[in-house]
Amino acid sequence: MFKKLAIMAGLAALCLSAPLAAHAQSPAPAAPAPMEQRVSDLEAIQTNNPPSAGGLLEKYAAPAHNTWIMVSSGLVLFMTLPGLALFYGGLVRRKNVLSILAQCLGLTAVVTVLWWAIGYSLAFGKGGILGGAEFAFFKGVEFEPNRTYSNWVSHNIWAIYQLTFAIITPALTIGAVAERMKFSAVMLFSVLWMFVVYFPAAHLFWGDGGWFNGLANADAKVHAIDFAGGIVVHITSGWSALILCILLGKRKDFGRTPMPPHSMVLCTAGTGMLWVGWYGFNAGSAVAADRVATTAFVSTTLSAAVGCLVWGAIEWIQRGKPSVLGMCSGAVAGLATITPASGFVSSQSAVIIGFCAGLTTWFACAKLKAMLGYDDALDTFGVHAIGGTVGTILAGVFADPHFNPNLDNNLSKLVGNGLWLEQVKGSLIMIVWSVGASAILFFVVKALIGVRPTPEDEEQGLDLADHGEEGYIET
Amino acid sequence: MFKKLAIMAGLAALCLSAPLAAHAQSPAPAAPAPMEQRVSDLEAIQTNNPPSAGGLLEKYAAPAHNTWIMVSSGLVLFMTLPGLALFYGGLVRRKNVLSILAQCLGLTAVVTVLWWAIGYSLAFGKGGILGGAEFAFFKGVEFEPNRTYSNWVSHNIWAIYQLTFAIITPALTIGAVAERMKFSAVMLFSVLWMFVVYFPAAHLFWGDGGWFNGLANADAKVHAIDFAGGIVVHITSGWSALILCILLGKRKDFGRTPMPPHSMVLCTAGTGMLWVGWYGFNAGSAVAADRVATTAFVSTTLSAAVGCLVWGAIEWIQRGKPSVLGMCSGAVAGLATITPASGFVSSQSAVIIGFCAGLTTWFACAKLKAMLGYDDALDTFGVHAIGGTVGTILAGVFADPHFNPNLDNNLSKLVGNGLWLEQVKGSLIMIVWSVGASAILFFVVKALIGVRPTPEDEEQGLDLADHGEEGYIET
Amino acid sequence: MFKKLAIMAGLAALCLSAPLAAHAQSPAPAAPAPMEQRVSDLEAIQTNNPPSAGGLLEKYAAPAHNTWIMVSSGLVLFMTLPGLALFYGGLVRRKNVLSILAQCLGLTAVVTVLWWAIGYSLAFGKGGILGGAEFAFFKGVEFEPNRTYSNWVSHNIWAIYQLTFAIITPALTIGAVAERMKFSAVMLFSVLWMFVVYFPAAHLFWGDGGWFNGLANADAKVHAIDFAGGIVVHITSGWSALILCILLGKRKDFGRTPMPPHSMVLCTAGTGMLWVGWYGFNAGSAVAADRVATTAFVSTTLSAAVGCLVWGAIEWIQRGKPSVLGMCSGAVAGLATITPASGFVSSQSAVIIGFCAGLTTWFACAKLKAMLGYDDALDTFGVHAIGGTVGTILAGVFADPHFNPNLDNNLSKLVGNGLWLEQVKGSLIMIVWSVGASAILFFVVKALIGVRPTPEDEEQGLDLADHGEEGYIET
Amino acid sequence: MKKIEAIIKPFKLEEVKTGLADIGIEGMTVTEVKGFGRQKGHTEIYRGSEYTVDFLPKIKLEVVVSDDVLDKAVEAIIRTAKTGKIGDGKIFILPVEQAIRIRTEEQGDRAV
Amino acid sequence: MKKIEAIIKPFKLEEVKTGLADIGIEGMTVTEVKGFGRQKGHTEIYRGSEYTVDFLPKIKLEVVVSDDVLDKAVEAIIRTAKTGKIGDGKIFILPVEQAIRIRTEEQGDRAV
Amino acid sequence: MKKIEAIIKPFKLEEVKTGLADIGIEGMTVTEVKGFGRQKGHTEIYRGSEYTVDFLPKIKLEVVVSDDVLDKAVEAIIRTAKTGKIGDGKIFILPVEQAIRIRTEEQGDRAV
Ligand SMILES: Nc1ncnc2c1ncn2[C@@H]1O[C@H](COP(=O)(O)OP(=O)(O)O)[C@@H](O)[C@H]1O
Ligand SMILES: Nc1ncnc2c1ncn2[C@@H]1O[C@H](COP(=O)(O)OP(=O)(O)O)[C@@H](O)[C@H]1O
Ligand SMILES: Nc1ncnc2c1ncn2[C@@H]1O[C@H](COP(=O)(O)OP(=O)(O)O)[C@@H](O)[C@H]1O
Repeated sequence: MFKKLAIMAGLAALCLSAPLAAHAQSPAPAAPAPMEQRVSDLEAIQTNNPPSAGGLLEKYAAPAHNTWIMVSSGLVLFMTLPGLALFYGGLVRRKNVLSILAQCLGLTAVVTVLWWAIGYSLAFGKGGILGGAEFAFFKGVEFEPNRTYSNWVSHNIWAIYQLTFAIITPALTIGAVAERMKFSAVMLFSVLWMFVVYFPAAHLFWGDGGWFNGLANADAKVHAIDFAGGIVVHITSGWSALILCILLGKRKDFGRTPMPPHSMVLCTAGTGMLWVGWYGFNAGSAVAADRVATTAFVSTTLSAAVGCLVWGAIEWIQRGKPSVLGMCSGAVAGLATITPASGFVSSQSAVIIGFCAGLTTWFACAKLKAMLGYDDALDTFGVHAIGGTVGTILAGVFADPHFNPNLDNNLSKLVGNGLWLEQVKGSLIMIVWSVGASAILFFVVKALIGVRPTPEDEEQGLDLADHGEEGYIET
Repeated sequence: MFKKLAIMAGLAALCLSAPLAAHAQSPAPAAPAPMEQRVSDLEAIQTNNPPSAGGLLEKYAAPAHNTWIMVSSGLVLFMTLPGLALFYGGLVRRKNVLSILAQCLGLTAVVTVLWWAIGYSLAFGKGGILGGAEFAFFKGVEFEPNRTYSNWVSHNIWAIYQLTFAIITPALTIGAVAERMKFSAVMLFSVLWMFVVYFPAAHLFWGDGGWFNGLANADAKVHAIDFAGGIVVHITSGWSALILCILLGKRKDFGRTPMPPHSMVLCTAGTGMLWVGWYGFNAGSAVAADRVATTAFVSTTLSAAVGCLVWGAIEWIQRGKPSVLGMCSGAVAGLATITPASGFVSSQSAVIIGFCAGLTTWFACAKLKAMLGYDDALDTFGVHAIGGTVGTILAGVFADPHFNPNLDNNLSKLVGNGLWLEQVKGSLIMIVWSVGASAILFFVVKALIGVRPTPEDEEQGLDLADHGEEGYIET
Repeated sequence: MFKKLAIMAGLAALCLSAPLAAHAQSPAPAAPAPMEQRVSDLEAIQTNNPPSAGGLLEKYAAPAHNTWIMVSSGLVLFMTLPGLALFYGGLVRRKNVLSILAQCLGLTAVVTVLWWAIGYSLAFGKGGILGGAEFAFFKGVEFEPNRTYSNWVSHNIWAIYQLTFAIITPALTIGAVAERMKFSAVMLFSVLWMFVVYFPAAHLFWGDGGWFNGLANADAKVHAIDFAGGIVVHITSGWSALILCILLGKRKDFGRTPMPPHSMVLCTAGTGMLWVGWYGFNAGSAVAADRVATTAFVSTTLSAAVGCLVWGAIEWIQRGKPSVLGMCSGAVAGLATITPASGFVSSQSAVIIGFCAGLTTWFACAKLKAMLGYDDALDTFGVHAIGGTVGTILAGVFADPHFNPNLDNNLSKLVGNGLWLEQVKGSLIMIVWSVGASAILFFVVKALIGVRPTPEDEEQGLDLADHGEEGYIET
Repeated sequence: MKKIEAIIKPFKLEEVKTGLADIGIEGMTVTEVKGFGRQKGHTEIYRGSEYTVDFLPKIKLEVVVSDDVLDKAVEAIIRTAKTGKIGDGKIFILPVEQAIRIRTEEQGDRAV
Repeated sequence: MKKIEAIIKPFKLEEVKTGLADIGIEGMTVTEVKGFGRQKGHTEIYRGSEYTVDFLPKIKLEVVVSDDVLDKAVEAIIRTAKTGKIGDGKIFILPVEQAIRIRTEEQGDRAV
Repeated sequence: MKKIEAIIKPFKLEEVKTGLADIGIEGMTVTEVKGFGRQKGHTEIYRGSEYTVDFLPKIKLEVVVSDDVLDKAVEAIIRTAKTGKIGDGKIFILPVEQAIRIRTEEQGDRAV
């Protein structure tokens, strides 16, 4: 595969260096189409249907839908920077806060370049497991919609929108290994992981011809649905996080020294940003400002709120007071869990999903982890893997064509029937894939450059060790 | 494995080169309406007029307007989380910062569930003082616009948009009683308060058939206007805050121990977020991206700026330097005061309103409070009650149909005439209502679960007492 | 010029105080235009072309485009508050953090009022160097688009959108003189600077009839292009910052006492906000949600990412570890540098521009500054002047009509030819102008009210000296 | 000369300061410290992980006084700092051999 | 009575505290301090400006003990605080003339 | 051995440190403290509520020295810390009975 990649890269580089000619003429205005066609194209924008062939608007994206996806792209980037950065940054100890920020920022930059160079093409080109090199270096990824993915949203903003998902996924993983993995190792691991886990996952479930793309691919091998990334984002990152943190081992002095969050203020501020940004994540995944978008907006809100309440309530019952971290965790869990279902379900189902989210992730973080004894520093597994898995299965249970007519295209027989089983299959495959691939990559990175800082560096904190800076200077 | 992957990818690319089929067929098209009607429906989207009966678009929301209201919903939620949470959180002492964050987060979650279950229905169902149960559990609150409230915005996103107002209103109140009211008491009080004050207020001024809904209800008993919540949000929360903080009593050692803001940095960051989010609050209240929205956007900007300048200038004159808290307070006061007027007035009027905002709220916070001696910890009364009341009355003075043609529907005789008197009436009724109801609820909550922490808990700080956490941990 | 201004102001004040009558009638509906015209007007909204004369929509803005510009206005304001405020605020010492926040907030308020009163009119009225007083006090700046600047965006939201640029520009400058310029001096200097530098610059490059407005003015004296403010924002602020910080002198004890950032956490959070907000800055500058907007969105993302990587990589090579400040600086540099080019170039060009951004600004900040020895406290010159200048020239090199057909209107002969030379000319003129004018203004302000705090005040910190407050209070 | 080191509850600082000022003591130095003693701390739980805090915030007050003021000063501190509840703190008295005011280089009792 | 002032590495605090508790010492006071010594600091670079940090974070532990416990206490600190690497810190012993428990006004050894 | 405790203005720390290093003193410990004295504080006003700050930020420098270095050290501190303005601070000298280097268990003058 690497060889193939190399060839692709070479080819693309050639294209890139070729004179940027040939494409400078404005579209010559054709003879105007008949009125009926023109009006129905204009209506199609409002109803999010495809334009007719040959009409003026065929070459255009629609400003209304484009606006929503531009906004959503901004929102999802905001989830990582500064949302997740503060959420995670607040949860580590003072001496490691910058290492989290650096990893979020570094991943944003690196993944962006990968995505542009080849990642987008592998994820959203045509193919079964991976796309081809057709969109390498964003070749041809321009204003005109790629109607495989969207009726009215520009291909290039769609690519950027998806980039923001590609960024946050590895950024979620770093929570599990926080405070004890070298910056260089995080970066190298993540770069490899994008190729081996993320690009395939995105393609399999969302890509043109993806084997597990139940919604759009009638011939899918697994008819799974994943609205906004329960599998593609949360399962891949969360389960990879689990194996990573086990292989990496516990933080120095874990269990002996307390390691409480150094700033619940940052963490809570980050939670608010994540919540708001998540609207771009979920409602944006309609790739239009249509009925599916507003459905996702509603279910996202409800699940977050219920998850927050449930976690807080459990703590209140169990030890007399609800913690802010508990409420934040519940809200994030509600958000992660509704993600795969958000654009498929009723508000009532969203409430149930939020309830399950709170319950299961609380159990995973507060009980399971202690029982099994791994050191998932910031609970990426407990929140994202568990939430993502539970949500993926529940999406299969609650998906309802009334709220998302697309379910009637290829899945009418499965919806309300065996769809949940497809969800289980899809989840299992990606769990195994993520865990296996991450384990291998871990050892590759370990062999190449090592993964853990020296005990002295860990003691002193990664901020100084990896970046030569301190988070806060009092003078 | 890589080789195998590559082969699979290649094969899949071959197999699946078939077109992805037409997965976008929508509800079967009825006999198309006449061209004239179809085009004028399309135009109606641009001009924010209602669609014709029976046309294709009658069942649809318009993506452009929906996008704006999705964005606005996100913005208003952002005002509470993390905006207000940081603004208020920065103003308390270090040991109470999490209690503020917890209350903001907890209210967000609780109010969301209430709203979904019954609150939205009570506020926006049909009725005089309250709506009915027709929308309980968001029954029927789906994609199709509820054209009582909006021509082109989906009913469900409208419900969520209004939810964000229902969230921030009780959250404003907690500022007055900060640092000395138990988390449980805040929650219980707020839940009851939503039923007794907020749902009625929202219905009375904005609801279908609301008695004081002067704009939309020709038979209103008071012909009041309230663009984005001068009465419904700021008067109800601000005046309730006053009575609450009086009944609750002063913070322990108030007057003896200084209680300066522990972080003006958080407070100022929160101010910026409030300002930006307020565009969703005010311009979003047009419930369309129409002329009224841009009018509100302009007036919001100007009033905030002028309020900020005026408060700063007073301080500069009065004691030689403008404080950051003064400028922040002035900006927030400008925003609160323009709220009821924002979509009704010219930019020139907005400047005058901002000026009055700065003057009156400064006087209330810096002079009146000291004179009367109540302990409104974070000046909810001084800023929101005063700002909201002044703004409501000024809205009656400056409302101008040129900027909001809706004023010509039912109010043409009152505008520029006796409208301000209706505003006074509306304000007075809700002031009395809010103060009375809050007083009763206070005693109810006190009897049921008690309201104040023990002096030891107050001394130690509510973060530890109510949540068992600390805001900042230095190690 | 000041006399002219005074007269204008007087006239405008008269207009303002005149009864706000006469304008309250809604446009009387004309006989409906022929179907062809109506449909093609509706299509024009989608393709961002001007409406036909006399049609219904001629008096209307389009909700989709308006939404995008409302969002963009919010985003650009968010860049200043709290984005830049936190970015800069984190970089100063603890005792000066509020002074930065106060300056950002104060400038926001003051510039808003100036802009409304006369600034918008001077910048975007008709004229060669400056516009006239036609839009003073936002007279006539209402819902109907000003089609000189936009086909479908309301005149008033366009004015507010441009306001947000006018706000951030002087706010960028304060970085260079941070920690040692009195609040009053910053305010007075900035007010004068707006008249002498910003309003002319905005008019010259973007205004109706502006002498250097190569894109829109066929008769321009210099045919420069500046998509989103490489010259108008970054060159003016950055070069003014250089001369200011030289004339002002170094911070007390500079070179003897270390002056590290007091909170890289705030700085990084601010970087994330700047990045997200910058989408409003660049993609919003299309003044439509059209193909140019998405192009700008893509190029902005790529340049930021590459700038971040390059700066980080240089540090990694040079001293073994990439710093968070380095990565933040690189990202901001990438953003500033792509600004003038963002809506004109391919994604491939954006990557190259980002690369140059990282390289040149790193050199300026880490080497040049040390060599020359001026005290540009927060590197406004190093990042914004250098980034803006490099980007402006590269915009001339890489501008491509395929990505922005407007380049074909007046510049078809220059594009790919001598355009870069026009860019150099435009840059040079504004560099000289900015430096010269700022120097004069500096001495004016010094003579009038003095510029530097006393050494004691500087020692104690500007927070206490200028605002009587502390950023953080531990108790 | 003696140095009085008093470990007190933070919220008592204002009162103690006033109490000392009342008897003519014009200088003192305070430090935020953490104390471990009989007063028990608390347990925080973060997603199921316990974090026991047994160092509690205290204020350490240092006053150097001439021998003749010592008793009055100690008594003033006790009076103002006492709540009667566990954790009120301690007073330690240490010998001081010399005191110098940096500004004037005055020495001994005149320096404090 | 003596006051033991020990400057130790921050991450050793828990161990030292336990070590002292084990020998029956029930009270102590700690302060976050910065130490300058042979242990070398580090250099931070912010956009090309160097910032040398040679004050390193340390913990100062203060325990007032009766004379008979002194040696055991010192030994316990040495045992638990030692890593053998430069920067382990110092122990200073100062005379204390009097100790008073504010709550009860007990004096002397009974107060510590 | 003696312990020198110097309360100085924060911005003088670098100079004092260098001054001490110049005369061969290789170790010291500093603490951020708040000082109350003749130097007057300031008043902050938050929306009309006054907040008087009369504890000003100071640095407490602690150096344990052998008796023979004492005078030179004190003199170095005075020289480098003095601005001549009120609030320059104080130097206190306390007796030290023993000093131990934890790492090596060296005692007395060799430990400082
Ligand atoms: N032997 C000691 N040496 C130094 N400080 C002590 C000692 N004993 C107690 N302290 C300080 O005094 C504080 C109060 O002591 P504690 O035992 O909790 O209450 P009380 O003094 O009322 O008996 C402790 O938190 C600690 O800071
Ligand atoms: N003479 C001294 N007076 C006060 N504190 C000292 C003195 N010498 C060292 N220290 C403190 O002890 C700490 C450790 O000293 P250092 O010389 O670095 O290592 P070591 O004690 O292992 O030789 C220093 O950081 C400082 O806080
Ligand atoms: N009696 C004292 N005991 C302890 N510290 C003192 C005493 N007097 C002054 N100080 C400390 O010295 C600092 C400077 O004292 P001050 O009276 O303000 O100025 P100066 O020393 O120049 O007369 C004070 O802020 C305080 O920290």
